[in-house]
Amino acid sequence: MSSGILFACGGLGLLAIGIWALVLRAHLIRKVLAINVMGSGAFLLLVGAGSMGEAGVDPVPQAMVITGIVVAISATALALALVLRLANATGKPALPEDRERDLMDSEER
Amino acid sequence: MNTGQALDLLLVLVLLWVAWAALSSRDLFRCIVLFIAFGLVLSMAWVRLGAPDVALAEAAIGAGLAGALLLATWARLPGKTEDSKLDAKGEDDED
Amino acid sequence: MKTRHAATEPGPVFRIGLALLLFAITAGLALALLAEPVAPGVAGQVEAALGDSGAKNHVTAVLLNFRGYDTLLELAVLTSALVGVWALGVAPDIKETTPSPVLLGMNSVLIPLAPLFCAYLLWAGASRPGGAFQAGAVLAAAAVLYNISCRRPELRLPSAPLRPGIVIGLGVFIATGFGVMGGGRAFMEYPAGLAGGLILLIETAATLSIALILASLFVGGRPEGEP
Amino acid sequence: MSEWLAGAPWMMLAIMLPLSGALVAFLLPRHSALVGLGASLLTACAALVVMLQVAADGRQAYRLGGWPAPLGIELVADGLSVLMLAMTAVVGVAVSVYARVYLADSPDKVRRFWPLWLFLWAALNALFQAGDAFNLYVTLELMGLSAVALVALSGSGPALWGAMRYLLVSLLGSLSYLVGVALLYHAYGTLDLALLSERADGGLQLAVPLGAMIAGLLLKTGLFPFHVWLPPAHGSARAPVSALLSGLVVKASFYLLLRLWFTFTPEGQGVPLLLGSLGAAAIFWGSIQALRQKRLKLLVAYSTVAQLGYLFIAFPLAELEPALAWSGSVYLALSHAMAKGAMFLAAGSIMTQGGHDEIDELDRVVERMPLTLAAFALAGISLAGLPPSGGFVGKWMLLQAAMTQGSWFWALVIIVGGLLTATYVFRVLGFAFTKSPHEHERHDVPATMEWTALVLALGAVLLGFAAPWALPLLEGVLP
Repeated sequence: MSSGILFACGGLGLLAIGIWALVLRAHLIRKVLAINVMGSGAFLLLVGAGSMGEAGVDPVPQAMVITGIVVAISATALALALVLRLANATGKPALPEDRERDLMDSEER
Repeated sequence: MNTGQALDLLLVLVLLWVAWAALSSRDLFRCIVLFIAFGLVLSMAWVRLGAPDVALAEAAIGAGLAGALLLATWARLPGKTEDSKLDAKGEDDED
Repeated sequence: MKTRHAATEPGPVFRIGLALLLFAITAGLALALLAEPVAPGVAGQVEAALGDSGAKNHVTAVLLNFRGYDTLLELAVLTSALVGVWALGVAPDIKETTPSPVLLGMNSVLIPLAPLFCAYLLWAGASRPGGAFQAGAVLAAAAVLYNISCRRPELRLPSAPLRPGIVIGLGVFIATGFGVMGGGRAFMEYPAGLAGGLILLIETAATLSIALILASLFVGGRPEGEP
Repeated sequence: MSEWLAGAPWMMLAIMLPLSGALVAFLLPRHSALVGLGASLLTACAALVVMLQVAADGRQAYRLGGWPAPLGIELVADGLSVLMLAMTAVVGVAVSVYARVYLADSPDKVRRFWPLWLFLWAALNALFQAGDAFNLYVTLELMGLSAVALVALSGSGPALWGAMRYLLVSLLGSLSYLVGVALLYHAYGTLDLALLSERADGGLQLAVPLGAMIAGLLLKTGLFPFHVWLPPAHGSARAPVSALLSGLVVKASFYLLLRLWFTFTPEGQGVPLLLGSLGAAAIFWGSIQALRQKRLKLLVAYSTVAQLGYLFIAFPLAELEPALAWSGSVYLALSHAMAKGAMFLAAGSIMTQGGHDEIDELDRVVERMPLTLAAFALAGISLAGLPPSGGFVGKWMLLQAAMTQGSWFWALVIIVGGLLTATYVFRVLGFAFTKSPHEHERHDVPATMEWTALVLALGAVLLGFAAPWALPLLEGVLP
């Protein structure tokens, strides 16, 4: 099954897109989305690379990805709870150095 | 290149495009909805990779619950006027 | 407003630099990916040991037996995230809303179906796709649906059994790990004949905890009155 | 009975005891302090028994689930692991005793502190004994999430954004590590570190994943210039939490970096030189920033940035003098954990006493809390590397490694860094003896808090005498 390499490369693309957005977007929810996209890229790389050989489907990367998905939702939930507290405390869902930046919020326009 | 591989290529391209759109749209609500769509496309990718267990987990947790969490946080951000959007779009987590 | 933003946004030089850096990183990773693997994965060994694992589904066998310790720590991650969210403060309230009748109608069908689907996933996980995490997520999704379509938006879980429910998954996992240790067996070394039953026990407890934790994470804070 | 005790799987217990303790502490919030303290003592005992076992019989391994390595997961403890376990046990017990008193004024915070801290301890012990690359990823995440939640526990604005930034950095670092794990598994078909070390043959297949993992860990360790997240997080958390973060958590990612380095022994001189230079830059930048801080806890946090730099000086020096350089670096990590823990605890006592931590308003604090000031000064002695402290032993070994190979530049960095450290420590001590023009509120500080900091600081100084016993443990671990 040679599609593995295709998905693995797609995973690399997702990683790059995620880092790009993580660095450039100021809004914290967007940063959380970016981390999640990066995580999905890493998972795709794991399983995609695991199914590149002729040996058939390897269950170990799949188990690792299920573990990874649960870890990702845990981190996302904690991050979002923090974003909410931060936004309520400071009025803006952004880190202090980014408060003046364009948060690309609908009401910012 | 056979049909299966063409389909896979298409899937990867859609996946990258949805990810890009979810991270660059100016409307945060749209971003989150696109992110949920991203999770659903990704779970199709897991099916194509022969990983139905991962596909189920991705659809239920990665797209469904993460999406619900994101929408709830978005609705609770200060300065929101329409909280009802949360309910209008809450169905995305029923996978 | 616009001009002030423009002054603080990263400039084009920064963006081009970042793009080049990302291109280099991606290219490096791709080169490593395309190199010929030195050794195959452990798929063959999983296949060979599957008979003793107590599960017919390869992924379940890896998740709950061969690499069960990873799954145990992963449950700890999930639990610690909830403890962290609860430590941040009480749950924020959502303003009362009137959900659409379509949603209410759908929910009256979907919510009763969720426990059924959950039970199926849990039971199917031993031999077919499914398992504790998917089942727990479905149950949590039902709770979330109930939560947002209810006229009183707060998910009023009675707080007394909430904590035991949250820790029971990890608690049963650890207790089973210790429980099988007699007769020279290691932590979490399930006896071959009992493995299937023990895995189902662990998964059932884990499903309950995962559902409660995910639903509580959606609520976004500790219930009123919890310390 | 004693045979059964000796045969008990202490390595596994060192992880499962704090984990179970966290669950019980969460389940019984009203008794969490009691449960937490009990679990802390048990965990520390388990860790010390593991150390004694390794000291007596050498490397230990434990098969979880009874499955051998490539299929299952093995716990592994060698000399380096047990030194880290012991460091965690000593600092952990001190912080537990301190926190029980320090947080007593807000019972709710106590209840939230204990489960998180025990989760963190379980993650640390699991990380130090992990023999599996993916299992290490899970422990890294458990450590990161519980540490972030602990920072946010203080609830103040700066703590919240410190925690948020810390979380983003921590997740980015773990993901970078995970990408490395994915590529390693793809290339070598196993996640077991021992097997990976046998199969890894160099080339791009090894260099790229190793680079990704090391980059992620540098981010999590906070090496200059990736340190920007560190001072806000460490400086704004509650004092016991700061002690844990600065003393233990950054050491855990450094430990993992060393472990990977020892497992794969990458060749080439470019990366060690780069790491060493960044370490030197960290020493200067961190020290200068520490000198410029107005708040005591931020000064101590910037001091962490500087002292972490020392740990990386070993990389270029290990080229010719591996034994001296690595032992020096590990010993510095141990003594920094104790000294920095003591310093943050002392800073917490000072904050409790005066209600603030402005350095130039310390207002003759030495008269009111001589024990705490003694703790701060003793910890400062170890940080600056004066004999007979543990810091002295570590820096002396690094210095020796530099001198024997004639690397005067590194020797100079080590010496100047020590002088800078002494300067910022004395700056604090100076204000502690000076009367401030303003009046400040004064509160009583429980004696337990003062004594815990002092005992930990004394430990950091006396650690110098433990070197003849501790350093042989590292034989056979270092490349």
